[in-house]
Amino acid sequence: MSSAIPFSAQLINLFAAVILLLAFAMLAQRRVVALINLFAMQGLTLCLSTLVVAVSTGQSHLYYSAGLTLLLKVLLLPWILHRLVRKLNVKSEVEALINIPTTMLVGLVLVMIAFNVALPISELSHTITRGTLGIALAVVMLAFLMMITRQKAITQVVGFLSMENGLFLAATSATYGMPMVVELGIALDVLVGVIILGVFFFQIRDQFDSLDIHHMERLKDN
Amino acid sequence: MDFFVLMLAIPLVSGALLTVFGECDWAPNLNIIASLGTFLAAAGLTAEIVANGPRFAFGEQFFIDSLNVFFVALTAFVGLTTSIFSGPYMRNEAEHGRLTKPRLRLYKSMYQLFMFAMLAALTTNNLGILWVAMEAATLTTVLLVSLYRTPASLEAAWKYFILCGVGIAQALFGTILLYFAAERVLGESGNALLWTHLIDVKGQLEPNIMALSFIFLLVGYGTKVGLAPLHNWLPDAHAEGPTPVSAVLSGLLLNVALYAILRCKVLADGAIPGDFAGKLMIGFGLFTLLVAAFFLSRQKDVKRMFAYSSIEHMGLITFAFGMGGPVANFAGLLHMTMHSLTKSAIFFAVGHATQKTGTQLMENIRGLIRINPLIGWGLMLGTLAILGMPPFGVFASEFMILTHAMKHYPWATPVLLLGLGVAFAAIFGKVQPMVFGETEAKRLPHAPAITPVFLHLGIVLMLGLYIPPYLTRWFHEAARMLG
Amino acid sequence: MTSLLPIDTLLIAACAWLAIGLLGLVAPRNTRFISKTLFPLGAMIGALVGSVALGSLGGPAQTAVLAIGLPDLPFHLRLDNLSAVFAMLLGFVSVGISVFAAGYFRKGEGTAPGLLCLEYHVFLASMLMVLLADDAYAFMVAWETMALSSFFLVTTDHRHEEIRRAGFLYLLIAHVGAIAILLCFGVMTGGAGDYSFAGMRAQQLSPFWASAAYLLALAGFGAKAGLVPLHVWLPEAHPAAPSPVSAMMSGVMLKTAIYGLLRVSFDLLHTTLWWWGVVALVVGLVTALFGVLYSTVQNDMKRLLAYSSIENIGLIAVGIGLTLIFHAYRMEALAALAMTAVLYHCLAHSAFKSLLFLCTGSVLHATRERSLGKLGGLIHRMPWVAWLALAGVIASAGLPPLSGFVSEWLLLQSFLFSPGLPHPWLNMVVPVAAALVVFVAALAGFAMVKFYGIIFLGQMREPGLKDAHDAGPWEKFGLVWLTLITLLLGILPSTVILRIDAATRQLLGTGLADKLHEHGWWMLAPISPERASYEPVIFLVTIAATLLLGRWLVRRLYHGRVRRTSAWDCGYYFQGPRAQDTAEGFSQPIRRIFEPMFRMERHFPTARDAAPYYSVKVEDHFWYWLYLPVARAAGWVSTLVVTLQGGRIAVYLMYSFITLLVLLLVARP
Amino acid sequence: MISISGLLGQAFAILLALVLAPLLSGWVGQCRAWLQNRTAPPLLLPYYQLQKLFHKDVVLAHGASSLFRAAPFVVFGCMVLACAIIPSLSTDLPLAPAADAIALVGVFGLARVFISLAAMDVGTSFGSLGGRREMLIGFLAEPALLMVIFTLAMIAQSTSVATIVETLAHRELVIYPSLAFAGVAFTFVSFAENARVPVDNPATHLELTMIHEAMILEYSGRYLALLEWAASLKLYAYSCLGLALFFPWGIAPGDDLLALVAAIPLLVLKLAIGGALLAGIETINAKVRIFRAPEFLGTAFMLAVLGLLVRLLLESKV
Repeated sequence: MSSAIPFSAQLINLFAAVILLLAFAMLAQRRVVALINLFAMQGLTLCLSTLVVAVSTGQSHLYYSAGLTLLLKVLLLPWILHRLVRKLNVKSEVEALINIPTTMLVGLVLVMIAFNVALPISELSHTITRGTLGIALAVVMLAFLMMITRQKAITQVVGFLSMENGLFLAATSATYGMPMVVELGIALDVLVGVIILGVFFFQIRDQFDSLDIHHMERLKDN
Repeated sequence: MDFFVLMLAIPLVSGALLTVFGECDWAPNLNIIASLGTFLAAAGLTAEIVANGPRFAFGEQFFIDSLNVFFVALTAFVGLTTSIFSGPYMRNEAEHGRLTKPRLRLYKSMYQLFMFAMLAALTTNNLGILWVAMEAATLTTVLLVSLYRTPASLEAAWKYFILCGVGIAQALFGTILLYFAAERVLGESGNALLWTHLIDVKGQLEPNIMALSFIFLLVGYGTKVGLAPLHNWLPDAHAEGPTPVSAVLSGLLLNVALYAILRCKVLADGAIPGDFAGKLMIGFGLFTLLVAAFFLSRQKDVKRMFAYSSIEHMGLITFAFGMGGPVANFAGLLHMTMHSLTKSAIFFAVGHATQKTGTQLMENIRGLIRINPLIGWGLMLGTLAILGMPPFGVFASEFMILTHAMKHYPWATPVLLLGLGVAFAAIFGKVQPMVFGETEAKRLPHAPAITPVFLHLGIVLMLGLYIPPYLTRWFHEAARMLG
Repeated sequence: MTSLLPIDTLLIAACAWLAIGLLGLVAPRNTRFISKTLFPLGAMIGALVGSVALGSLGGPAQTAVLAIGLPDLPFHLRLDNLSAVFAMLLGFVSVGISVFAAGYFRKGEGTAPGLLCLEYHVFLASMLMVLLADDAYAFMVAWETMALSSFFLVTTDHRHEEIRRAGFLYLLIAHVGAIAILLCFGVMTGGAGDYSFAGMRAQQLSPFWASAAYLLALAGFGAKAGLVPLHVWLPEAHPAAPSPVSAMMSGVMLKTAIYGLLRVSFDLLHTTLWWWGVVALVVGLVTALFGVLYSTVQNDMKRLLAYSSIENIGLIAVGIGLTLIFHAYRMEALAALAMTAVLYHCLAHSAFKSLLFLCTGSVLHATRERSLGKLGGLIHRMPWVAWLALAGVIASAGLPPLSGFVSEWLLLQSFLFSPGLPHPWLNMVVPVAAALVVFVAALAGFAMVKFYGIIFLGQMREPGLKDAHDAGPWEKFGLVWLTLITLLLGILPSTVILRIDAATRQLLGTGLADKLHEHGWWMLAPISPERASYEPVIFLVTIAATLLLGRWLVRRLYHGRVRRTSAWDCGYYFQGPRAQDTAEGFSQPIRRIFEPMFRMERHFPTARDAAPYYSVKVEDHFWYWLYLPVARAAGWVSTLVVTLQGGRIAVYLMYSFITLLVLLLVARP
Repeated sequence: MISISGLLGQAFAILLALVLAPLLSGWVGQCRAWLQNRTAPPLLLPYYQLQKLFHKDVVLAHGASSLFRAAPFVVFGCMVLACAIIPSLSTDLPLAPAADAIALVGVFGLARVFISLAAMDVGTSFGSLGGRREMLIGFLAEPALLMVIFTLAMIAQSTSVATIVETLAHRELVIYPSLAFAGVAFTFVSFAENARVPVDNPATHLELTMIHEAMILEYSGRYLALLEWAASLKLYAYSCLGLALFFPWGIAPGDDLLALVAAIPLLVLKLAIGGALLAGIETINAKVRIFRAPEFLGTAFMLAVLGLLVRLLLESKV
C-alpha cells in the first residue's frame, strides 16, 4: 500500500519519525543547553509537519496552529529556558538516575508498546496520516520516561514540554487539529505554566541553592 | 442581566481588580463581596435552571443542566464561606509575619481566578475548554500552595505542578483521542468536542478508541481527584498551603476533577459495551479507600491527615459512581456534597486551631475546647461527621452506598467496611486528645470566624435527618443524567 | 384535642427530652437551674414514658412514619409489646437516675453542666428512639446517637488520659458493633433493598443467610452488651463515667442491645436453628463466668460492678440461648418460660445495678475515693446509702426474696425441663450449663459480699472517712425509688409477669399468663404448683415474722441489755483497720483457685525488705490474646502502605506511568 | 387448699424442729465423745448453753453496727423457714409452696450472706477471714447442692420438695443409680455446709482452721444463742432433707393423723442413726487444710453432675 501513500503523507510520516528520533536524542542528551536546542528542533519539526498537513488538507486553522507552535515552542520557550539556564548558571551535566543505555532500552520497549496500543486505532483512521498516532503516543511516553529519569528541575520541565509536543503531534496529524479555541487555550496554559515555572526556579534556587530535585524529598510519610 | 455571565464575570473581574488593588484595606472585603456576588448569581442561575431546565450560553460553548448547576451552587457556596473564613485567618497570618502584603494580594487575586477557573470548568460544554479550565485551576492553585515560599511549600507546589501537569497532559491525550473518535461521527465541524452533541451520538463512537481515551482521561483527571496511586501530590499540597486553600482544594477542586471524569464516563458508557468504565472506577475507588485508610494511622500533621481522609472519601465516591445506577449516583452526589461541606468545615476549625497553638503537629495540639470551646466542638463534631457518625449527613450517603454495594457488589462490602473502620480508629484516636485534655491558650489579634464552621455542620446535620423534596428531585435528575 | 396514641406520647416525650437538653445550653453554667429544674423535669418525662409504655402493654402494635429520614426511607416507628417492655424499663429506671443526677451534678466535673444536661437527655431520647425505630436507617441513627452521647458522657472528665482512652475504646468497639449491625440488616433485606423492618419480616431467608444475619446481630449487639470477647470497653468506660451515667449505661443501655438481639432473632428472622441457641448459650456462659470471676478480684468498686454487669448480660444471653433452642424445637411453652426469665432479668438487673452504681456515686461524693482498699465502715456515716445498697446487693447476689432471685429461679426452671429436648446430646449438655449458671450465681454472692463488706462494714481504712456525709435528699429519693422497684420486682413476680407476658406472646405466640391467672397474685407457678412454685410474699412474711416474734420473745422472756466494749478477736492486741481483710485479701481464694483465668502481675515482699509491700495486678487475657495482635497487624500493614509516600517525585511519576501502562496493556473493553 | 390440720401439722413441724435441733447437736456431740473415749457431755447440754447465753448480757464491740445486731435474727428466721418447708413428718405443708427446692438453696444462701456480712462488720482480722472462707465454701457447695436437687427434681418432674418426697416415697421400687451419686454428693455438701470435719471443726478455736467459729467470735449473749440455735437448726434441716430425699419411707402422705403420729418416732430414730453416723465419719476423718476444701467440694459437684448425667443417660425412659 506504500505506493498509495501520497507525497505529503510521506513527508508527514518522515517528520513524525524525526520527532521520535529527537525524543530519543533528548533522552540520551546529557547537557542542558543541548537539551533545550533539541527541544527547539523538535518544535520546529512539529511546526513543519503541521504546515504540511495544513497544505495537504487545506485546513485553514492549522496555519494558525503552526504559527503558534513556531512562536511558542521554537522561539519563545527555548529563549526563556536559555535565559533561565544562564541566569541560574546551570552548567553541570544532567545526571540521570538510570544510566543512558538502560534508559534507551526502556525507551525502545515503550515505543513498541505505544505502537502496539495505537495499532487498532490507526486501523480505523481515515486520515492520510494515521500512523503518526502511534508515534505521538511514543513521544509522550519517552518524554514521561525522561521526566522520571532526570534529576534537574529544568530537565523535568523540558520533558514536560516535549510531552506537549507529542500531544500536539497527535492533535494535528491524527485529527487535523483541535478546534481553534481549544488550541489557543492550551497554548496559553503552556505559556503561563512555563512562566510560573521560571519564577519557581529562582525561588527553588534561593531556598535549596540548587535545582536538583533530590533536595525536595522532605515531605514524606515513611 | 444574565446570571450565568455574572457568575463568570464577577470572579474574573474582581480577580483582575485584586491583582491591581490587592494591597488596599478594602481588598479583603472586596474578596468576600465578590464571592457573595458569585454565590448570589449562582443561586439565581440554579433557581433558573431548576425552573426552566437546561440552557446554553455563548453559543453552545457553555451548557448548564441540573447536574453541573448543582456543582456550581456547591462551589459558589463553599467559595463564599471560605472567603469569609480566610478574612481573619489571613490577617492573623499577616500579623504573625508569615505573609507579606504582596502575598496577600496574590492570594486574593488567585483565589478569585481559581473560582473562575472552576466555575468555567463546571459549566463548559466543550471538553477541550474543560481541559483548559482544569489546567488553569491547577496553575492558580500552584501559586496558592506555594504562598508561604518556605522550602516545604515550594517542594509541595513543585510536586503538585509536575504530577498534575503530567496527569493533565494525559487527560489532554485522552481528549484528543475522544475528538478523534467523535470526528469520525460528527465530521470535522468544531462541535465534535461539544458534550451535548457527543451525548447524542455516544452509541456510534468507536469502542476501542473510547476505551483508550477513557483510560487516559481517568488516569489524567484521576491524578487531580487523588486516586491512589496517583495521589502523592495531594497530602503535600494540603499540608503546606494556607488552610483556606486546603479547604477549597479538598472541598471543591477534587469534586471538579471528579465531575470531569463523570462527564467522560457517561460517553464511555454509551460507547463501550460491558460496564468498562464502571469496573475501572470501582477498582480505583476500593484501592484508594483502603490505601488512604491505612495511611491515616501514621500521620503526625493534622492537615495532612485530613488530606488523606479526603483521598479516602474520593475513593468512596469514585466507587459509588463506578457502581452506577440511579441509587448509587444519587448516593455519590450526596456524598460529594456532604464531603465538601464537612471537610471544608473541618479545615476551617483546624486552621483556627493551628493558629491558636502555632503548630500543625497533632501531638502538640491539646485541649482545644479549653482554648476555645467553639473551635474544639467544631473540630470534634466535624470529625465525627466525616467519620460517618449519625445523625450527620455523611452517614446517610455512606448508608446508601453501603446498602447498594451489599445488594450489587457483596464482595466489595467487607473492603469498604474495613477501610471505614480503620479510618475511624485512626482519625478519631488522633483528634480526641487534640480536642480534649489540658493546655494553655494563645492570644490572637483577630477573633476567628466560627460561623462558616457551624453553618456547614448545621447543613450537614440537617441533610442527615431530612433531605428536602426539591433537593431530592434535583439529585434524582442529576443522577439520572449520569445513567 | 383528641386522645393521643401511646406512640405519639412517647415521641413527644423524646422531643421533650431533647428540648430539656437544649434548654441546658441556654445557661450552661447555671448549675442550680439545670440540676434543680431540668433534671427533675427529665425525671417526670421518664415517669410519663414508663407509665405510657406500661399502659400500652398488651395493646396492638402502633406504627407511625415521620417526614424525616432518607428520601426513599423515612423514619418508620413502631410501638409493640417488646419495645413497650423496654420503654417501660427505660422510663421508670431513668426517673430514679435523673432525680439522683439532680443532686449529683452539684459541681459539673470537667464539662459544663449545661452540656452534660444536653448529652444526658439526648442519650435518653436516643435510647427511646432505638426502641421505637422500625427501619434500619432510623435504628442506626438512633443507635449511633446513643453511642455518641454516651461517649461524651463517659469522657465528661476528659482531662485524665486514661478516661480519654476508655472513651476511645468504647466508641471504637461501639462503631465496629454498629458496622456489624448494619451488615446484619443488609443481609436481612435479602437483596430486596427494602430497609424497613416490615420489609425484613416479609423476607424468607435461606438458613445460611438467616444464620449469617443472626451471627452478625449477635456480634453487633454483643459488642454493645459486653459479651465476651467484645467486653473490654465495659470495665474501662463504667469507672470513667460519672456514676449516674454508669448507672444509665449499665442499667438501660446494655438492655437496648438485648432488645436489638431479641428483635432480630425472634421478630425479624422467621427461621430459627437449634444451634443458634447453643451459640448464644455457650457465649453467655463464658461471659457470665468470666464476668463474675473478674468482678470478684476487682479492687475498684465501679469496675467490680461493671464486671458484674458483664456477668448478668451473660446470664441473659444464656436465657436467650435456651429460648432459641426451645423455640427451634417448637416447645413454645418452655420457650415462653425462658423468655420470661430473660425479660425479667433485664428489668431486675436494670433496677438493682443502677441502684448499686448510684450508691457508688454517693460514696464517691462523700469520700472522693473509688478504690475499695481505702474505704470501709461507711454504714456508720451513711446509713441510708448503706441500707439501700444492701437491697441492691442481695438482689444482685440472686438471693430471695428480691428481684434477682426471681429471674434466676425462672431460668433454672426452664433449664430443669430441658431434658425434654428431642436432641440426643443437647439434653445432656444443657443441664450441665444449669450447673454453671448456679455456680455463677453463687460467685456473684461472693463478689457482692466483698463489695458491701469492704465498702460499708468493718473499720474505716482511712482516717479521712470520718467526715463522710450521707446522701442528700435528691440522691436519697433516687436510691429509694430504685430500691422500691427492686423490692416490687422481688415480691410481686406474677403481677409483673402478667404485664410483660404480652411481649413473650408477641414473640413466641404463647405466654405464661393463662397459667398464672389460675393462682393468686402472691404465687408464682409458671407450670403448676405441683411442679414448681415460689411465693416471695409468704417467704418474706415468714422470715419477718420469725425475726420480730423472736426479738419480742427474747426481750420478753429474758432482757435486752447491751454492753459496749472493744472487740474480742481471740484476744489479739492489735486491732487497727489494717488488721482486717483488704480487698485483695478477700478475693485471694478466687485468685488462687482460678489462677489460670487471670493474667496476674504480683509482687511478694521478701523477708529482708526494708519497706515490704505486696501488690497484685489482674489483667484480662483477651486484651493480650485478641486486641493487641489485631492492632499490631494493622500497624504492620500501614508501615507497608506508607512506603508509597517516599517523597521522591521521580518515583511518584513512575507510579503514574506504571498505572497508565498497566491499564493500557491489561484493560480491554 | 389449706386445711386446718395442715396448718396444725405445719406449726407442729416447726415446733418439733425448734425442739429437736439442739437435741440432735447434743446427740452428735455425745457420740463423738464416746467414739473418742471421752466422757460424754450430757445430752441436753445445748439447751443449758442456750439458756445460759440468753440470760447473759450482750457484749458488743464498739464498731458493731445495727446490721451486726439484726443478722442473728435474720439467720434464725431463714433456718426456721427452711425447717418449715422441709417435710420431716408429713408432706402436707401449707408453707411448702412458698419456696421450692431452688428457693430452699436461696434461703441457705441468704443466711450465709448475712452471717458473713455480720462477721465482716466489726472489722477484726478473724471476722473477715471467717466471712471470706464461708463465702468460699458457699459458692462451692451451692452448685453441688442444686445439682443434687436437680437430679431428684428430674425424677419427680418437680422442684417442690414436698412433691419430690411424695414421688420418692410412694413409688413402686425402682433402683435409681443416680440417687446413689446424688446421695454421696449431698452428704459431702451437708458436711461442708454444717461446718463439720473435714471442712471445718465446730469444736475448735484454733485460729487458722476455723471458719464458722471465726465468724461468730464477736457474738455473745442472746445473739450467740440465736446463732448456735440456728446452726443446730441448719444441721437438723439438712438431716431431715437428706432423710426425706433418700430415705423417705414413713413420712405421712397427707393430713392422715395416724401416719403423722407414727412418723414422729420414725423420724427420731432416723435422726439418731444419722447423727451417730455423722459423728463416726467426723471421728475417722481429719480436718483438711482450707485449700483442700475446694477439692472436697469439687468432688461433690462432680458427683452431683455425674448423677444428673446418669439420670439422663440411663433412666430417661423411666
